[in-house]
Amino acid sequence: MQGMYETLLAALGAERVVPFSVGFAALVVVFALFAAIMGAVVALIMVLAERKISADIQERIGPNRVGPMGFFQTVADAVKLLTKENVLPRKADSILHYCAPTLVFTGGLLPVAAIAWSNGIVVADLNIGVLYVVGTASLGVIGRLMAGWASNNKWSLLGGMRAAGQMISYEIPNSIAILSVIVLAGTLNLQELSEAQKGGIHQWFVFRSPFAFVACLICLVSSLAEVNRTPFDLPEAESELVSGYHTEYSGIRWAIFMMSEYIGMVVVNAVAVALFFGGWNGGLPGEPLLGGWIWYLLKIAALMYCQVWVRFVLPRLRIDQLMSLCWKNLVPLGFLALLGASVQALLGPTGQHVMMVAAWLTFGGFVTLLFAAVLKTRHVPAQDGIPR
Amino acid sequence: MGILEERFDPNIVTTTVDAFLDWARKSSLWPMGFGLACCAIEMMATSMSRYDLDRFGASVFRSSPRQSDLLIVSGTVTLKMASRVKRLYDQMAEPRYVISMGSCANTGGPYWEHGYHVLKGVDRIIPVDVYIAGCPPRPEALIDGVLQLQKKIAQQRVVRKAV
Amino acid sequence: MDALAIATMVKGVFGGALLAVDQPDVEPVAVIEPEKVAEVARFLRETPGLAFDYLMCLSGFDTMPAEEDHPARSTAAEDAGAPVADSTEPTLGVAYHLFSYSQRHRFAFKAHTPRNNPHIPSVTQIWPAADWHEREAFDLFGIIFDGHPDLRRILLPEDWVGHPLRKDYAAQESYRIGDACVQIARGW
Amino acid sequence: MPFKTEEMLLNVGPQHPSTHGVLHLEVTTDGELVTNAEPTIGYLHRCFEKYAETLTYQQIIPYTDRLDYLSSMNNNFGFVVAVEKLMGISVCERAERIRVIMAELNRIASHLMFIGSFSNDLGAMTPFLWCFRDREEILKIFEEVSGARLLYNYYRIGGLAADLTPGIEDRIHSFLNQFEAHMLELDDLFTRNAIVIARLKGVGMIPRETAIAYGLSGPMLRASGVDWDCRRDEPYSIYPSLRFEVPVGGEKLGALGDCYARYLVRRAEIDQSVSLVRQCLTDIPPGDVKEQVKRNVRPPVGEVYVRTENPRGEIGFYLRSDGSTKPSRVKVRAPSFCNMSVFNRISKDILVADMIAILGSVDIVLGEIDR
Repeated sequence: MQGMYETLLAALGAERVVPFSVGFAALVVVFALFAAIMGAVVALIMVLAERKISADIQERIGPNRVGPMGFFQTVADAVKLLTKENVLPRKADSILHYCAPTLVFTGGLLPVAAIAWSNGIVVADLNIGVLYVVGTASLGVIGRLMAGWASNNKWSLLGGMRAAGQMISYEIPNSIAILSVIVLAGTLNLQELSEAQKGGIHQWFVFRSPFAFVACLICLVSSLAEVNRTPFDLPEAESELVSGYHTEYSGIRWAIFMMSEYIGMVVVNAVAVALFFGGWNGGLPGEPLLGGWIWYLLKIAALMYCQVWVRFVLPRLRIDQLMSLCWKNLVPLGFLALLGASVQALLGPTGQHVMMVAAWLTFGGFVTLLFAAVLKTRHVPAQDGIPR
Repeated sequence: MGILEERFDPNIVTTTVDAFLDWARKSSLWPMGFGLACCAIEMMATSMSRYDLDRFGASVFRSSPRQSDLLIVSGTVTLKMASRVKRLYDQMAEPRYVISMGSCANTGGPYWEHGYHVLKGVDRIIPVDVYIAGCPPRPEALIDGVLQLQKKIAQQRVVRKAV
Repeated sequence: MDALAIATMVKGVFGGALLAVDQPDVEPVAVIEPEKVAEVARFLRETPGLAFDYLMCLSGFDTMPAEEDHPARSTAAEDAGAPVADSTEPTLGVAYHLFSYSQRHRFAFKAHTPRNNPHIPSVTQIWPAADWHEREAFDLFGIIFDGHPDLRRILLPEDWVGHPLRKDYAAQESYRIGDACVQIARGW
Repeated sequence: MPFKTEEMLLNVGPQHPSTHGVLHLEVTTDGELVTNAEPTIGYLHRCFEKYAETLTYQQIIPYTDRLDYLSSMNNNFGFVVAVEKLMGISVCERAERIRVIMAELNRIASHLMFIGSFSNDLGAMTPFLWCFRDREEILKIFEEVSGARLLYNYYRIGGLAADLTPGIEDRIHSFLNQFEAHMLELDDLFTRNAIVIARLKGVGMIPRETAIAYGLSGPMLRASGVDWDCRRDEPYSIYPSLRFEVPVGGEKLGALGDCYARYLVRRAEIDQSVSLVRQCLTDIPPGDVKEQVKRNVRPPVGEVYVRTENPRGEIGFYLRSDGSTKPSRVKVRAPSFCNMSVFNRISKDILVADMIAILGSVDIVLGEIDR
């Protein structure tokens, strides 16, 4: 079934030692484990990156004592959390309380399997890839609701309810936005989506259709909400709900929640990159330089930087504003984008070219607006005497 | 650590494991976002731009006691508050450490003599690892307190038997 | 309007209920019969020319001299029927400081009440601001404000013994915190 | 099928990230909807008023620092003004000027702390750190003149503890210049942020009559449209000789009495304080600011109620003197105490997030609520 596995098995000369099916299964397990470990490592790096970026925004230094430039800070955090006591509140539902973090983590990791990191590097090359990613990613909702319910804590309960309401609501604009690209590409396979955007930056869907551009914005906003990040961090709103659904979790279980959040960020950004920003393509015609996965990771990192940036700039929305943003703004807009994209999919080559121009115009307009807003802000240059 | 805790004789493996775990614990002291009075303002100042407690990895202020390692008792503990402080300490997960910040938390401070409603030292209800003098202590003093606590943690025995 | 003129006005309406005016040259403070406090307050609040809409401060006080000068006298020994305005006998008191945003004038009055049975009508209905102030005066002095909707301790815990700002207050020996019992009086 | 909901009792505090100390709110909620929020205070009752009766007037000053520990200079100011009125003495112009400079700088520091913690309540983390960055500069100035970072004990009855250090005027000037620029940045980040406005507009409305009836003061009162400032309307010290505007909520500064108006009033007060400090800094007359009265003051028998304008509102000192070196009664009318008493009234039928925003906009300091 999979080119990548067959090639690898052939290269190892494995058919001569074990039957093909066994070797295949073993390789799948190895890759799955690799993905899981990668997830954990990405989470560690992301936490450190977030602390460093936030320190930069807030005019601090950030961790710098543990290892060179504080590089091992998150390692220390992880080891400490591993050896920290696991608290189970009295009267809590012990089974649900134990299961919840695992379920959230599973929901975070499962989508990683379908993500096409590069041309040929994918754990499971599913033909329903996007559907699978969207479906499994929402498994986390159940885990969070379980955590909120099982903790026997009212803050947790409120947080769990908020998580459920918010994540389920934002699935809808997110899915519609994804659909708009699916209509254009005609495939659900993440590998094929990347293939479809080959041939340079102008082939990326975000620059190919104004509707995809709108869908991209919707997707980025709702993916922020999907992973509970500011300004949509209501389920764990620190100043309101103490820590939300994971208030009663300590030690490694809590760490699992945190890791899932960061893996979730990777996943939503990976999907956004695959759909809108050319996947593992380098932006130039021809094969990507240095291997597609570098480009893929770079693009994910860029989107993640934006997410961290947004987190440390914006305050939090209120629950009713969150809902009205979703149902009254994003969903209708998403449907418009889907409608437009569907029409575009029916157009001939000339129509596609017109749409591409329209997309660039939309992009240009957006960037102009952005710069106008930036120019209005009054940046203060550093002066002597006051340390910045 | 559960069943492994304080089980083993000291040897090259267990001492190394202990050193590693102690390193992790001391490098990642997450305080609880728990302010009582004036000292809390200095505690905040310590974690802010100029003093930046985050350099030592000790500025992830968690608002839930379950996830925090360090209780900085920053301010006057009154009798009405004392039971709550004790409960917060009880809610924290092991390993947990306590810094008594400022004279009020140490002894009742300026409210020692006639303060009928002031607890004369937080160590009467919970164990304290490090005392910091001052009213309020300067941020440098708090940083020093954290460093002293790190020194103390570095000598902890985790999997080795207690002496 | 001048505070003395307001005092005269109050005197004109309530007559003998205004017992005296303290320190008329510096900052006049009218002394009111405790039973009449609520009525006087309502008059001050609702008379158009006075319109005291803002209760700046409501403070309890104790006129007993400080402990080191005069050893604490037992409250039980005091005569319940002693004349209130008589400053020789220590009393509890409440001082009201008023201000009017529309008229831009201020006025102060106070009422004395016996130490062993301190009762004063509540002014919460007139100024909602008095709610917490009266609870505080009850908490710290034990003055009972008749007609207060929710007269509980506000600063000290519910199970506290005594009213600390009375001059003859002796702190309780110890206080229970969960399972522990901590000493209060004299630290160590 | 009929849908049945049940009310839930939530205990916010005494340890909660948004209570700014040790406040306890008993909140009844119906899901996300707050139906009642009853504050319980007293967790920081440090017996100040009892203490004041056992100390001489000069000794009380450091304890007033610890009332509203975010604006210690202003507390000192209020207390010494009250004692000076009780004694009927006046202070030399140089001392008064320095007093006003320090009080206004402390007002800025206190409002910065408000903006920071308020933004934190709304979920924005960065303004908090930016505000503290500038606050540290003010603390540096305070440290230079008084030797302390937070609790200064700088004012004395009849003067000040110490004179200005040489060259500090220039440092204050250069700080103010940099600070004003930083405030513009903060406006971009926070004041005009669309989410901030959406979260705060129309939330926690306090009508004018309610504000007066509950005895609100300071920015809380002015946000509700009452044009009153003790510094201008019941002047003390050298405020009559200074020019400044009193920001009042209304057309220019948000709707009447909502959280955004309260924020904007404080934000505007920062600018006014900057201008006041600048005015005071120009040609400070020479003179001896050290105390001109003897250490153990003995005010005459009498009582006095003096109110001054703190960052949080009017701080009132009710002093009763029996002619000895110690006051017979010191009652503090704490602005936060009165401002907080309206909380229960305005926090009905709102969302949990709104309750937190309202609590933040009241800007409480538990040190002076509980004393």
